[in-house]
Amino acid sequence: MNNPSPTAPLNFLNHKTGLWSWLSSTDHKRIGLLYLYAITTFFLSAAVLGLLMKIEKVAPGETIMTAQTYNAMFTLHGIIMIFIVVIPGLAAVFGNIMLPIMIGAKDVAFPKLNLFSFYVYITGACLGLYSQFAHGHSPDTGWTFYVPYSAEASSNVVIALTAAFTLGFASILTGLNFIVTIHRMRAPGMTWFRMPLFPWSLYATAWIQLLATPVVGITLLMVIAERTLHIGFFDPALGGDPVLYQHLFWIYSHPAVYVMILPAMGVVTEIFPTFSQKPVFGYLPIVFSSLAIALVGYFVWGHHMFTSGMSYESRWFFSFLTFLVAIPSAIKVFNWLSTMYGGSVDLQPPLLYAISFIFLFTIGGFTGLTLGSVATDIQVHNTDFVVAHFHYIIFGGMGFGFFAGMHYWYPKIYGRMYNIRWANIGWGILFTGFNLLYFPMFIMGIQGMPRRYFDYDPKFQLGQTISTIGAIILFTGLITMISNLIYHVRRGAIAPANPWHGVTLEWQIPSPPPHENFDEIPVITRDPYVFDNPYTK
Amino acid sequence: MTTMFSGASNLAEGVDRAFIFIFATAFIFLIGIVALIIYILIHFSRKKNKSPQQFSGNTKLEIIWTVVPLILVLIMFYYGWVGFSPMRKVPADAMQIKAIGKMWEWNFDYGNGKISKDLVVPLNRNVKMNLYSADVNHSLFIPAFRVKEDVIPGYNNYLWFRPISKGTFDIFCTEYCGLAHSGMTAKVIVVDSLEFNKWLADLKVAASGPEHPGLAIIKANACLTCHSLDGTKIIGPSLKGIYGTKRTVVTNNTEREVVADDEYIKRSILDPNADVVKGFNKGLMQSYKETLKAEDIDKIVDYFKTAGGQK
Amino acid sequence: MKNHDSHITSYALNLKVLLVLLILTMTSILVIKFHLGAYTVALALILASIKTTIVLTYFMHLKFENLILRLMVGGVFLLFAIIIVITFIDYYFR
Amino acid sequence: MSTTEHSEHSEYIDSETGKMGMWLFLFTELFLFGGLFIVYAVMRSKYGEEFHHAALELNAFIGATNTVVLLVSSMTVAMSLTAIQKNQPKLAMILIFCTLLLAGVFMMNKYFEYGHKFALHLYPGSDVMRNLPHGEIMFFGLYFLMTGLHLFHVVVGGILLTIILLKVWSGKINQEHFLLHENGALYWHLVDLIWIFLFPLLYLIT
Ligand code: HEA
Ligand code: HEA
Ligand code: HEC
Ligand code: CUA
Ligand SMILES: [Cu+2]
Repeated sequence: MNNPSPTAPLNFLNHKTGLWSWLSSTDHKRIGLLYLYAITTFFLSAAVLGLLMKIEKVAPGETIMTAQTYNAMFTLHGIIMIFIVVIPGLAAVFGNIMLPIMIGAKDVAFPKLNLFSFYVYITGACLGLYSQFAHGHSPDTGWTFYVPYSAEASSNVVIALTAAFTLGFASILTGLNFIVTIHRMRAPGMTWFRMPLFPWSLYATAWIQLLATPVVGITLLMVIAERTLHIGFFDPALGGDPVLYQHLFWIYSHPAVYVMILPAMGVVTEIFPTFSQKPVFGYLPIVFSSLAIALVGYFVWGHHMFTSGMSYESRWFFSFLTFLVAIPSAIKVFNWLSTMYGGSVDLQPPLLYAISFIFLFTIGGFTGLTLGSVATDIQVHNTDFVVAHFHYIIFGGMGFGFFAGMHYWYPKIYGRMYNIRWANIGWGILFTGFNLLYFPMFIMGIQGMPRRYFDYDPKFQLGQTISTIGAIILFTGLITMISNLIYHVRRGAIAPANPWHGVTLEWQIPSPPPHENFDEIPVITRDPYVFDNPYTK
Repeated sequence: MTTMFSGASNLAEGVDRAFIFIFATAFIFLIGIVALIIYILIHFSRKKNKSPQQFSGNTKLEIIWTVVPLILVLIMFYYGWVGFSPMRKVPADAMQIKAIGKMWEWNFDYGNGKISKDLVVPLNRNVKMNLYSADVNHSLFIPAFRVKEDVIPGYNNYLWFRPISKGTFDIFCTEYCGLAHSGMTAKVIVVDSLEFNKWLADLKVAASGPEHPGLAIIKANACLTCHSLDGTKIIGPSLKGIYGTKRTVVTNNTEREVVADDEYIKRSILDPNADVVKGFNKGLMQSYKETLKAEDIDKIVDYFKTAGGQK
Repeated sequence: MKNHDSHITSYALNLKVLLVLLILTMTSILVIKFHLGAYTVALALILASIKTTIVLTYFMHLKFENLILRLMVGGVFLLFAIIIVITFIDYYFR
Repeated sequence: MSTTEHSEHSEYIDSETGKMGMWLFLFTELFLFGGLFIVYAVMRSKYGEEFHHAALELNAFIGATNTVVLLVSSMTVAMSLTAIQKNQPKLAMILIFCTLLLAGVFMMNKYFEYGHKFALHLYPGSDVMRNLPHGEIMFFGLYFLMTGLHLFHVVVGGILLTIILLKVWSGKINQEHFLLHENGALYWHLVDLIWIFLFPLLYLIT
């Protein structure tokens, strides 16, 4: 993958070479990179589907695809993005690469299991693709697989369900590995509250992965049983209950949205102190807000079902809890801002992305509150408003968090530096396109434009067209950003071990890290964010 | 023309108040946050500030920014709740209409066999919609009224409203229900009472005579989602009066003309991609070889031959 | 690397635990015969929970494990209980 | 922390670490069945009467026998661990073998039980089943899915115990290193735990 230059010291990238040494490696850093390459590929292909959907919607009526294709497209787009890209996403890539280093360990607790879960993941991802191309129709149920439609549709739903099930299994194993790693492998002296905040966010995430994923696993199994054995748990014709499916699905899938966002929050929490050269503001509040999000996040699933005919009591109950879960997010935002306040702020690309994270996440979060309030959710449920909400918060939150982490740890991982100027330009295009693409969808959603609509009333034409233009700009931005990163993996200037003057453990070892991370396990004697040599030019 | 964002029902006010409160809060916070970020970027930029301060927390601040948002979200919750709770309290005098959602159309049943495709309601009367699904989940959404409730098979869901201004408004299906989900739309027409009574009296009772068995099969197999019987083109060609007419089809990339006889119609159902009607796409219609029995197909052919949607 | 600090449960204790479990099983079978209506389910579940606790503490050695693990097990069961209760806020009021 | 050695080089995983991993895995198993218990609870609250009726169809005697079988097997496996810890590998092997035998008995019983249902054409998708009242369809659907999934776990547990048996035999599991044995036992207890709930819910609520 990386050409070992004759003078380069041995590191995890070049201490062994050949494809097989990568595919069979139990080194957490190599597994993390394998995930990175797989996830990027899937992300790009699903993103292209998103672009195609937007192009279809540039004008009312059929433009470039039929309704059947459109429906299959948002289904595949959703399945790939949710199950293959963002749920494993940050945890599997940066969690794998950075977690052991940041807690001063040589690897995760179960390295072989780690490799195994990567292959489970790949199997699941391939099954997901296979469902598209296998004999018959591509699945067209939406990523939510609502019954009875998913139990009846004549498409390859069973394969898609099996794929989601398999991917869930991989996610469980990763979570399990991380929990044990954090409990058992911290370096001597690293007490719980001397642990950096990215590992903390992974810890909270891992518990959700571990305890919520099995529920959706069994639910999907039940749908498979429904389709193959005609048992009928969810089929009203046999006395089943379609709303029960929704309960089970969201018992997993709401906590899952916090699986997506928590690691991203962890990443930006690392970035703010480094680029302000200032300790993190409110370490404990940030730790406890992560745990609170993970815990309360289990109890709010019903807010996806406000119009499903749930009882009145549960509607307001879920609404109430939904509002409570917003508080820990608020605490984090204010702590991040205060971390920068008074610092020596260096606006490098990682910080640029982290700041846009705050902006986009706040918009996504507040529109989440709009959805959490029962009265307003009645109006905007299943409209473009929801679509805009979750793109703002997933793409703007998790996505930008991912890009922030990518730009932050890139020199550490590859030992090379990307072009800062081009990174800034890419960010500018990306950010503009992003807002042009999704903001109009809020407005159309309030006006009543439903989601999963292949066609629309001409009165929405203006908003839809702006949105399509935004998608094309966003596309340009993504290309700019990604080519800059890919190009400099081999050709970038050699990066120093600690280009940003960070203080967490990963910055104390060479770039790229050596195969076993540390020659000698460090002994930790102080808090994680102490900048005792303020960086001044 | 439809008004887009003015509330046209009694429930709109409560909903809009919740919207306004949440958006106003969001706006203030967003402005504040952006302003603070810009201030930080300018004032504390590394060029200007070379010696970062090293404080790392402040309990008083933490309490403030926990309590203030908490109070704000409680107010949001309150507005949401009071906006919502009337939606579940149906007045006793409400007029009852049954809304039947099926793939992919709405039918509004006023009782006594009177069924309409559009929802016509009298101004200022309480209306309760009882929601029934004939197949999968749908959702009845009237943006102008701020009402929406899922139509779920096996569930007796309902919603109610009182229209407060006259006009024509959109009805959407907002629960994904398959191929033509986006085509599952209708209109609400709010008229005054007199006009409404006249309209209802004139509404034809749906034909209760025995249906042609072929037509029943056509309906049961959802052919009508792609084919109309009234001449309009949907996804496939209209089947109105098809029997015996000349059709221009493409067979193996060559165009030719055929007469729609028994043979042709059967072939169109069993092997739709053999002769593709000109102007339509191949591969949309799937063969019904597995689904339909031979005698069912005969009945369909007979329906076109005799009744054939001629009128 | 080795399991030296592990606690060893004696054969006798294992046997005693089994006896208690069998007695509880018999009780739940017998109790059903009394037709206590709505309470049968509750009672059956309570008995099952007692049995579960016993299996967890003795057979699965939780009694001798560290606090963290015990907290985790407790927490997981509690979490599941809360999820069921919340689901029933919907079904109970319908 | 005792894990300074790099794991690629150490043959044995630290026992605390391995055990914690196993417990976490058991949690996911609990939630897997948990999903089914939620469905059971909801369906039962809807169809109390019909559940009651359908449960009469099940053979409580076989159910009770299997409960006892699993409880005893749980004890034998726990004892086999004691035996290993006391350095009595022969006894440990005998006890694991007993556990496997009991697992066999359990599966035999299940075979007869399922066989009986199939003879009555009571299986998912059958015409008989489809014509039952709704609540009974749900009950039998749940019965088959829950006991089926449980049976699958019995099989997996059996395979795991067989591997452990072989390792005890070859001396790989011994007084010093018995993590796998401990984890296998934990897994087997979980299988027992789940049955402890399945038994009253399916067989006893008549
Ligand atoms: C990363 C993923 C992610 C995250 C983090 C969130 C976070 C939140 N989500 Fe979102 N959501 C999704 C992904 C996510 N969501 C997805 C994918 C769907 C659609 C699924 C589908 O149907 O396909 C969805 C749908 C969805 C719905 C259902 C809509 C519907 O279908 O009708 C609701 C309803 O309550 C909701 C609410 C919330 C809330 C309240 C938060 C909160 O956690 C947000 C908290 C954040 C803030 C509040 C902002 C920061 C705070 C401040 C700046 C301080 C000031 C704050 C106050 C004064 C309160 N979301
Ligand atoms: C991580 C999550 C994520 C991300 C990043 C995106 C990204 C995008 N999504 Fe996504 N979207 C979802 C998750 C996500 N989406 C989910 C969960 C749904 C719900 C599905 C459902 O309803 O079931 C959804 C639904 C959804 C819809 C609604 C469909 C409907 O309801 O009718 C739309 C419509 O416009 C859309 C558009 C887009 C667009 C334009 C992007 C853009 O941001 C994409 C930008 C990227 C590009 C434009 C291309 C980049 C390409 C390259 C850089 C080079 C390519 C090179 C190679 C292939 C080698 N998405
Ligand atoms: C998914 C949409 C779809 C469905 C459902 C569907 N059709 Fe079609 N049908 C088409 C399309 C598109 C064509 C034109 C292309 C072709 O001939 O293959 C067509 C063509 C036909 C024709 C030839 C029409 C002509 O103008 O010559 C007949 C007859 C027909 N369909 C009957 C049926 C019947 C009967 C059913 C239901 C049992 C049915 N179709 C269901 C899409 C559909
Ligand atoms: Cu009906 Cu969507
Ligand atoms: Cu949610």
